[in-house]
Amino acid sequence: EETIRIAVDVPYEPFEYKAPDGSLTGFEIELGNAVCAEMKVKCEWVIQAWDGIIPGLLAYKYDAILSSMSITPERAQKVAFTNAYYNTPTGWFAKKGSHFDPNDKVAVKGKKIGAQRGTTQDEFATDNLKDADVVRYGTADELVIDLYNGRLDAVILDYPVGETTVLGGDKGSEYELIGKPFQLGEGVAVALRPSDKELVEKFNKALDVVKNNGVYDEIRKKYFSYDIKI
Amino acid sequence: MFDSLLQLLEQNQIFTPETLLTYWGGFVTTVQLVFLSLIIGLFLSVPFAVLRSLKNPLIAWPIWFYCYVFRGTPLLVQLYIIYYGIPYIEGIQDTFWWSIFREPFYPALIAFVLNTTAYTTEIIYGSIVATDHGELEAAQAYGMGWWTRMRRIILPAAFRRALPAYSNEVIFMLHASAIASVVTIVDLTGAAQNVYSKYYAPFEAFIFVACIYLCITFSIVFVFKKIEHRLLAYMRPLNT
Amino acid sequence: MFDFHGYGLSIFKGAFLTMEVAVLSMMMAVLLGLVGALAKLSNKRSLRIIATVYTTVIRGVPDLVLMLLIFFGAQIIVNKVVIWYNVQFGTRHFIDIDAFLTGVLTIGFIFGAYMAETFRGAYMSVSKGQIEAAVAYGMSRWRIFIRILFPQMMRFALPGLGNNWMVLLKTTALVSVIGLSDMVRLAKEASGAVHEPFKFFIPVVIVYLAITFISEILLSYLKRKFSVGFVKG
Amino acid sequence: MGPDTPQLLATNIHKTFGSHEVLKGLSLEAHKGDVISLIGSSGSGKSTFLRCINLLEIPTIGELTVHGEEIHFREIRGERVPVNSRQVQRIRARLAMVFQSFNLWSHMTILENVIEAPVHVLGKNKKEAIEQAEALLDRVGLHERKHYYPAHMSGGQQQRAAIARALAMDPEVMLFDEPTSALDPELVGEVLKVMRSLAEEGRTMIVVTHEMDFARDVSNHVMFLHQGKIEEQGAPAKVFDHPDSERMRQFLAPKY
Amino acid sequence: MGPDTPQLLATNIHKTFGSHEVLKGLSLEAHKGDVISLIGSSGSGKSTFLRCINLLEIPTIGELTVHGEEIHFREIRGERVPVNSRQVQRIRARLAMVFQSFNLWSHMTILENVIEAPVHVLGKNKKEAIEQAEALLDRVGLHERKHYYPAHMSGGQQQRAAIARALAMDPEVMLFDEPTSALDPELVGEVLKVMRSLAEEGRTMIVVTHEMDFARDVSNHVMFLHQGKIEEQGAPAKVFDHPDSERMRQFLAPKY
Ligand SMILES: Nc1ncnc2c1ncn2[C@@H]1O[C@H](COP(=O)(O)OP(=O)(O)OP(=O)(O)O)[C@@H](O)[C@H]1O
Ligand SMILES: Nc1ncnc2c1ncn2[C@@H]1O[C@H](COP(=O)(O)OP(=O)(O)OP(=O)(O)O)[C@@H](O)[C@H]1O
Ligand SMILES: [Mg+2]
Ligand SMILES: [Mg+2]
Repeated sequence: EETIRIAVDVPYEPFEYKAPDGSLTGFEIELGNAVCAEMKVKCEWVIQAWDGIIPGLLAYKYDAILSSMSITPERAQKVAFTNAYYNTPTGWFAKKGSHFDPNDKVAVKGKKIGAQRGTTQDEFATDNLKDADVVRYGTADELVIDLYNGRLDAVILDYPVGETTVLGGDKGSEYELIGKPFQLGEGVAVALRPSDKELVEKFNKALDVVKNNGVYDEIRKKYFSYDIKI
Repeated sequence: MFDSLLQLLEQNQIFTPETLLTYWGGFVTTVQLVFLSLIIGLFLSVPFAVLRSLKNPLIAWPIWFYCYVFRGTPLLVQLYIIYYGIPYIEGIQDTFWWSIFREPFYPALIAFVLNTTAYTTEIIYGSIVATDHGELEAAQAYGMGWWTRMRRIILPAAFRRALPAYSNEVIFMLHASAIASVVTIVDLTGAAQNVYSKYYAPFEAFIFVACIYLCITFSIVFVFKKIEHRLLAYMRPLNT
Repeated sequence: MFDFHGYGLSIFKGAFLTMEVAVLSMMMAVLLGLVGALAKLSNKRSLRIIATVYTTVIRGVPDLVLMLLIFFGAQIIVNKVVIWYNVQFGTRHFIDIDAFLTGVLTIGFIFGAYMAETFRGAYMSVSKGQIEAAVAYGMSRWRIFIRILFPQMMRFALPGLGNNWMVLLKTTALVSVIGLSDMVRLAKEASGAVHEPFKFFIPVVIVYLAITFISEILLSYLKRKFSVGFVKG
Repeated sequence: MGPDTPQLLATNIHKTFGSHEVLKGLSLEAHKGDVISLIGSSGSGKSTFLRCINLLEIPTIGELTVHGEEIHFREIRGERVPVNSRQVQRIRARLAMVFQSFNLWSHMTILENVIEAPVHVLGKNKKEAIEQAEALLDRVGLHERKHYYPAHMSGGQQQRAAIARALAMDPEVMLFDEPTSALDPELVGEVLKVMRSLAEEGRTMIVVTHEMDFARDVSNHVMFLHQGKIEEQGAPAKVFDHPDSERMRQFLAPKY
Repeated sequence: MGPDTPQLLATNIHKTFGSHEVLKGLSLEAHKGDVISLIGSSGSGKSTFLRCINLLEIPTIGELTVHGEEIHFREIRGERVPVNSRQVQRIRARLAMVFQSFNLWSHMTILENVIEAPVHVLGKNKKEAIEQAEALLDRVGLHERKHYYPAHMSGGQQQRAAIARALAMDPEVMLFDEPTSALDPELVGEVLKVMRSLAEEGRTMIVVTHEMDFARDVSNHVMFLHQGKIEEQGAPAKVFDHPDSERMRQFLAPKY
């Protein structure tokens, strides 16, 4: 039986994280396992820090990355993406009563807006709110603390992440979602080496099957109350 | 030469004038942060080292403890605690201090100063206690008071001996400053990360900053070499 | 406050990896540092140049970049060779470069450059007459080093060496980018999982402070040992 | 300070290193213009005695009065320390010392060594100090070498620089620890001439020396130390020509 | 090595420090049993010459032959270095040196200092080396002090330890740089007696000294250095009693 090694950077709740006993769980882990079962291969999860995740793939440390990696043209030059398997909506969060409006070009001027570095949200804010001061953080948690501390006027986050961290945090009741969640980017896909063309096909096929036979929805329901399938 | 450089800049998508500006901003921030914290750190660590060399346990122990804690814990943790801890100071958000500490620059500077002071104190203190006993006695015998002795004999000799170790500390600080980007400061590393996340070109983005860091290090090493050449003339044979 | 949600144990396990990497790379760094310092002070120009390039370039490049470069760079080179071999002979081999070893070697290699500077400074502080006497009695370079130079220079090297060790200890966290789960990495995983970014600083800081405390004791022992025969200034 | 107050009065000085008693009750009285030679075999405690006078070593037992000021000690955790360190400092500035091992400050040039204490202890004007230092260096034949570091000089040159450094303090009392040990006979003559002229100016000197001729010719009092005790002392003529002590006779016997 | 091969042959040695020429063409020939005294004023280059013989300083110009082996040099980027460093090392082990500033190893006790080179260079058995060292330390009167560190000893004691360290090498040629400078007359006599007995055993010695009596009585050849040149040399009787050079006459003139 063939073995495929899949890299994942933890924790990124609820997509992938470690239980206290050390075992991996999360939406992507379960999805990955289902896809592997469909492909009839054995999957081995490799934990890898984000900074080295693409070099490690290219260096044959593992064969696939299944770690909420959004499709971008720049990444696509280095790795081969499968079809997207989810896309979460993005949301703006700010203090209740702050009347923050990301679409008001004048009011946004000079405001401090937090984003997670390197995400599609970061890119979106940088490109669309040129007059605002976009402040970048390594993790969503740090971003939320600074929002709570008053260093930030608003944050733009993956909606599910924002829901758990901003609204679910200890001062969550003072904050709110601004407007409606909206879709950004092309979604998240499995990244593979460009030379492994057959494997890309194999993943695409298995993903299609899983998406359509109900397995995907079953897993999704465990983690999200709304659809993220793409 | 200049034309071909421009051409090169035009051809690639990464090193646009815009990203170069980002790098320049990062460079300025890094240099400011590192330079300021080293200068302040040096000014603080000299008295600390001197006080620690007094054999008074009431003074020496607290300084030892300070060095122990700040050398013993990661700079990242110190930075986090200061940056995220300041807003928890009761009422600070209503004073003018908040306008200062709201910006990440000053918390980072404080963390860096505290950190480098601990390391530098250790170096200078070590150098002070290694002073040649005979030379010290000569200073005593000529009626130099404690302070004159420190200022004229012990410290000048100690500084000279400490130079190579201190050059390490300067370079450590330069590298350590990269973590400023975790508290949202766009220093050199922060700039590289921004460029990286925008273009996802790790090689270009990071190799480029690595080169800038290398250049800064070269300058530091060069400056130290010059200082050594001047100050350590007495250790060198005459014929070179 | 001290509820670690069950992650405490795994973090303390990570502490062992941290210690292992730190101690092994420190040994390598000291060795490289001694060699580097001697080379820098040697009267052979070629040695001086090599050592100067080593200490300047290695200290110049950010550690993270070096780590990635060495680990993945080496792996890519190995892979190229292996793939070529596989194509030639129709086999399917794969050689995996060991992350632990690479981590130790890389950190040792980086800190060797810092150690070299520290030792060079210490070496220069040893009074020249001491070495001359050894030279005059026909001792070989190696003998001089072992019997005279090393015991005397350590006195001057210890403060810098202690600092380097403290910095090295924290640099070990770098091994997480090449896939090792050290203490810091595990703490980050745990804090991300429970959304409390600071809580897991506590065990990490405790471990670091404990290691530092042991190091201070060891260092003060070494200070006493290497100050024998010297009148304190 | 009356005319008869001794410049230097050491009474019953004892010094113990570990369990080894090096000085076993020495006393010394020096008046203005006195030149006292300390002679004795190697290890008899001459340097230690000189260092005790300067308080570089604190006597385990014994009293010390310099320029009429008594130095008070107190015990801190079993260690004897002077009560008033400012007093000690002030006194030391008036007692210049030439060390047996020179102890030049190695990171300073010779000239810097010589002007250091006058400028930073006596508060002399720097320009004046340099002028005076150059004159002194000229006198000991080191003028050309004034910008050399100690490490680049011969033993004798270092010793002469150390002497110049002491003279630059213009002290009332001088403590010399074998000031001519590294010098050739000619220079020994030169230096002794300088010392003689200092004596004639009325300065007080305590000189540890192995030059019996100097001790005989220049000093007005000779003390012979043996194993930490004063075995014999008195006017040079008496000590050298009619020593009471057997040990002293042996010490003086011609050697080869 | 024939009976007439000189143990030591230095020809036309020059040494320049920076722009300062310290040695200006010195030559020296020492046969087995020769005792050569180097005298001269401070800074004339005596120590430097001795150090050149031991190759602690590399002569800028000049040849050196020790025990019949010529030492070859080569230029590396304007710097002269010996071709064969192993040869130099081997030769040095047979030339023991006493330094003007003693240079005892400060992290070792006196006993350890004395046995260090015999054990680690000559490969002597440690127990034997200790026995021999104790005998030597006894001979220079330091037996009780054998476990002291140099920093805890008087100048004269250090100098005697340095002499013992040199003697422990049992060398064919000995280089002494003012070996009695820190000693009292009595010990000077002792040490000179030791040196005389070494000469009688047929060892070769080059001695830098300010003790004219020793130079006259013990050595069979005296060289008077002046400003890096040999101003006068020959048998002691000739040099001391009928010097040709004006400078030498002046050097010897009585001083006070
Ligand atoms: N390392 C050095 N660098 C530069 N100049 C030096 C060095 N060593 C010695 N000299 C110079 O060389 C000259 C000769 O020095 P040397 O030590 O040989 O004198 P010496 O004859 O031994 O004198 P002394 O009797 O005082 O010991 C002196 O003028 C000294 O300044
Ligand atoms: N710091 C010290 N610790 C222990 N013992 C010491 C110390 N300094 C000196 N001594 C011992 O004290 C004794 C006297 O030493 P001192 O230096 O006074 O002798 P000295 O008369 O000056 O001899 P020399 O003529 O050789 O210089 C010596 O036996 C020496 O071993
Ligand atoms: Mg003495
Ligand atoms: Mg000399």
